Amino acid sequence: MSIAANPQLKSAEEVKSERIYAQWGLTDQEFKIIENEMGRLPNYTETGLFSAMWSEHASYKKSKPILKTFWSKNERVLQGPGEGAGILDIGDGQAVVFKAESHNHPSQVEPYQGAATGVGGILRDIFSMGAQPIAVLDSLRFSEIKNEQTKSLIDGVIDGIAGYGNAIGIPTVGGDVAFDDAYEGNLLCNVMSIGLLDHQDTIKVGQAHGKDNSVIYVGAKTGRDGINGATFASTEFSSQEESQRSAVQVGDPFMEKLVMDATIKAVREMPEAVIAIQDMGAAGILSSSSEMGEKGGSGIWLDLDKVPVREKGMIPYELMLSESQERMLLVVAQGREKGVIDLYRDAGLDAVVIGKVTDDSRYRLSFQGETVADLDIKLLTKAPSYKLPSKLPVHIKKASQQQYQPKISNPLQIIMQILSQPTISSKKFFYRHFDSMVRTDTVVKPGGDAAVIRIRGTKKALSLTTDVNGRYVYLDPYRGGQMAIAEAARNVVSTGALPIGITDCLNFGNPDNQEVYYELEQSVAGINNFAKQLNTPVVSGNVSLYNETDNRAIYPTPMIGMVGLIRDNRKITTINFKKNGDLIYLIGSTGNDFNGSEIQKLQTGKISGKLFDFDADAELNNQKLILTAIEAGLLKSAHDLSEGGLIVALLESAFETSFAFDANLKLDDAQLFAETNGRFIVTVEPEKEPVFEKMAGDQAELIGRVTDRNHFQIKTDQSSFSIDKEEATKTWKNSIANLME
Amino acid sequence: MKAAVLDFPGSNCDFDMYYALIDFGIDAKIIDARQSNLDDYDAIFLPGGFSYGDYLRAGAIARFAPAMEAVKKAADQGRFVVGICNGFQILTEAGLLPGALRMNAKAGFICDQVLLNVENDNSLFTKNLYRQQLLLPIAHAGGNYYADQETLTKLHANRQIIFTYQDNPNGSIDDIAGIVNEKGNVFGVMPHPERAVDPLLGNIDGRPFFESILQTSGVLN
Amino acid sequence: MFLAKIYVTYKPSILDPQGEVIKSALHRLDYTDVNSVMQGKYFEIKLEAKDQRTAAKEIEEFSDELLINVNMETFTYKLSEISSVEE
Amino acid sequence: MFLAKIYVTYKPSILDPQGEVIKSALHRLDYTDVNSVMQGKYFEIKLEAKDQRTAAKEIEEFSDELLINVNMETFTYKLSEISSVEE
Ligand SMILES: Nc1ncnc2c1ncn2[C@@H]1O[C@H](COP(=O)(O)OP(=O)(O)O)[C@@H](O)[C@H]1O
Ligand SMILES: [Mg+2]
Repeated sequence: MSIAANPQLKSAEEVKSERIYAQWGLTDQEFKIIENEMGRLPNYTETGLFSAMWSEHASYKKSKPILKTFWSKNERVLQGPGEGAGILDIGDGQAVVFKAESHNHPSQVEPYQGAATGVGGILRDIFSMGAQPIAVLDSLRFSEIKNEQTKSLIDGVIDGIAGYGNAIGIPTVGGDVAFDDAYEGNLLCNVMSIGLLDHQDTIKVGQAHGKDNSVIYVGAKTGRDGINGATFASTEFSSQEESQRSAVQVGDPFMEKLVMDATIKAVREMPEAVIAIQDMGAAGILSSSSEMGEKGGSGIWLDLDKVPVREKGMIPYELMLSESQERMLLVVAQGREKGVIDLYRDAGLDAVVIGKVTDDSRYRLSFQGETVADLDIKLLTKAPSYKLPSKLPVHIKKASQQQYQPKISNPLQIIMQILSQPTISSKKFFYRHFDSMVRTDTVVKPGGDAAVIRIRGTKKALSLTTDVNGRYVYLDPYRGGQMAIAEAARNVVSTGALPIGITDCLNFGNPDNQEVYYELEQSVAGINNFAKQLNTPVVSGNVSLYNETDNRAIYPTPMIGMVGLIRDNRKITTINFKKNGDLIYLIGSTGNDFNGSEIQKLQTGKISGKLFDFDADAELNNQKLILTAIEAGLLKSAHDLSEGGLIVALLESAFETSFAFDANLKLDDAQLFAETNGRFIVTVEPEKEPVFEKMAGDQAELIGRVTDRNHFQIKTDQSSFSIDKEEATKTWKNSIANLME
Repeated sequence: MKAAVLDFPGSNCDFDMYYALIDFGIDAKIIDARQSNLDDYDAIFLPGGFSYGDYLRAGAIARFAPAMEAVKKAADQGRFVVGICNGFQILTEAGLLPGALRMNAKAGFICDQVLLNVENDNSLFTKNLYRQQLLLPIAHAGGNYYADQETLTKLHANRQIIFTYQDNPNGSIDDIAGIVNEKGNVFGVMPHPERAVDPLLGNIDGRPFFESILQTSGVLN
Repeated sequence: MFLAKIYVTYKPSILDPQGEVIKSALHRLDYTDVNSVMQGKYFEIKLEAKDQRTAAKEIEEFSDELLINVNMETFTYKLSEISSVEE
Repeated sequence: MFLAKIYVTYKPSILDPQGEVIKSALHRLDYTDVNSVMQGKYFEIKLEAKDQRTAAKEIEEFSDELLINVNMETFTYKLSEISSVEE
């Protein structure tokens, strides 16, 4: 297709009179602002640029007022929100770089490529800061596994994450999965990546400085991938061939590995030449170049004829908005271009100067000898932001204040049912497809509370987890937010790590719905509240709104990705029981906390009522005790309690070992399943009993012993029973695989 | 002893192998597979990963990398050539080892630890194995070994099969996990011994493999 | 019995990373006359059906449903009747 | 310019694991009439050559050398001349 075969581009007047801008998502109000600020009508291309840059995805116009409230500064923060990824100081000149990203919609439409390109995108965010990615985690939500469609979505997402992450050679070390019909038609696929910077002085940020420095395009060629979805295709292209065309983005992990290695090498070998780097994510060349210019207080000029293309006849709109994967934009000091270009070429990659940094704060594009856009770069990148009204959701207003009281006539039977719930059962069905060991730094692999990655050449290690329970957030956004970060912290603490910071993915419904906006506002407030108490600043994140099907929103799901720091890798602790005869302690007291719990869902088919309380002080004190005890070498194992409660945590500590346990609990049967926050189970060698008990005081209660028998023996205030280990293990291990059959 | 770890575009276990070798005091270097002279090296390691994206077939494109001529030469001269995972795939594609590796019988990539039976503890690569079984990591989507009947008969007769799987994870014929060439100096194996050398990572069953190489080459005794 | 030969290719404008890498490999092997490489899938499927029309319908149905990814791929096929004993 | 359509399949004696997986999936989807599935590869390669014979020779050469693994695969192909401007 040549340019002549293109449909006639609309004139500026037609863009206005036919409201083309509205098809691209700009409101009349916004178009008026643009027209007024520019003092003329934007042309076709310019309107396209605004529509992309002013979209929620690129501008966060509806979530920004909330995001601004995140607490994101403390003594460790080297880079907070606003760049490719956040950065925390971990001592010795080293820094940890991390961020999470959602790829929900693309994964729902095309699960393999959606998930794969999600991994590719988050990795680019990390290495665009100059850091070496060292791990990936994934946080997934699906509807209940009940039909072929869900199964193929699940298979596709797993294969996509595996296909990309395994090939590029960054281990996928953890994550979380839960199943609930609230995610029907709207699965969540969030990925988090963590990178390491050995020298803090090589941090690269995406800020274009210095008049006449070069803008260099590197990586894959540009095609018509992911361009503005259906409206564009249907209004502008009607020929047979075009309706056959597809805008699905395909990931190429091989290409990305080359781009990653070369970029890290460029930063290490030519730190002064490489002034800024930004990956091309949503709205491709457009957002990367305009944001770099704006943040650096500069202007940008690009010559679109220089952009490497994969297809013929692409118009400026397409070149600018294409979301072809595995591309990066660099700003390179004038005169140093050759060295950088040669480095990429040596790796077999395209690297081309496509423009310059200017000092006039304009965003200008040339195409076939003509200027096709000339805009104030600030106007382009600073969409108006909206503070939207919010309203307490009706279901919360009307919620019963009573806690649900489970009816347990046969605890053994209920335990087996709980173990076979896909949200509770082993997630090995997922993580066995992910290479969790490549790079040979993974000390704690998937299957524990948090993953642990050692930092070679030091005694340090990083503990990594993702968590959130959407059911809790649905019942109470504020407390649910607190609990999400609390659970993440418990997981990290169980491995012996001090929580040092978080990233997030805010997965919500349509923010124009006042109840959804309320959920967003309140859950962020809850996260913020507990983040401060934990001293874990929010250094990066991502927002995914409009997760709705037929006007029904998903559970509000603010995923928390947390990083913890372990100073001495000999102190790394895992969940598994270690020795026959070790003493088992329960840390933290157990309430009658059942609204939103797995047992409520199991027994009533839904969750309801007012969410149970969150005791921040108990949470903090218990976490502190775990860390102190690990530091003192007193704990042989540690495991936090979450979904499914005490009984699930006890069993999980034994499933992957040759041990079992005897437990004698001063609780009623129902409380085996209570989901009171702030609790752990730990094991202690008998010799250390006095020291540990002295340290723990009334925070810990001796509840049993590790045995080497083939059954679990449990006694509560109401009953006494035993569970066959083999049978329980099988149920827990095979549940997801059986459902997927 | 000097060892080269080849880095093909898309290799991703090159550093893992390098660190493992260094750990045993072996003088190792990562060498770009576009280089064609490997005369200086006593042993050449083809690491795991996805050379050229594993596009077309795993190892199919990598076998034409310039370094592969030098690998052939090393193999002919009786030096050690070791292919792990993708390296094994490359060696079969290059014809330095018999047979081929197909996609796993049950589709999909598997990352796990599996028990291996030591079928031949007298090879250059297994001399130091003091046990009948090892637990080693696997991480592959295409580890399903295939050879025709004639080749298999030969492999058995010459004791070229070094490891078999206890519970076959990928459909490999005769449960084969690792083999050597007729001369015994070229070794290919799907599991990853280099991932099992550091006690901090919880598994050191890969160590005797490296110790065997050192012993054979006279560095250890 | 019927034999269907089904050819699956990418829709235009979908990136085919494999094809690109194979093309470069061919160039490195000095087959520089090669201009483009597209890698698709090929299936040979044998099925029982009461007549050619039924077979065709079934093939189109399951190709769309399972063999191809309708977001990115299209297929063509050829169908022929074969005797059941033939292998 | 020439267009080669190349079909790669496993040799008959070799079990095709992917084909088996697809067959069971089809059976699960109630396409129980399906007797056998073989999954192979399909290439469309465009190349310049002075004549059909040269093109054919080149194709056979690089298919054997690169596109297939001679231990387990075979190929067939169809060659046609196309006009160079055609995309
Ligand atoms: N999608 C996933 N990808 C990788 N690992 C996962 C995934 N889901 C769960 N896991 C791993 O399985 C283990 C148990 O997960 P989960 O039940 O969510 O733990 P917790 O309740 O302690 O947060 C963890 O080690 C986790 O990292
Ligand atoms: Mg946990």
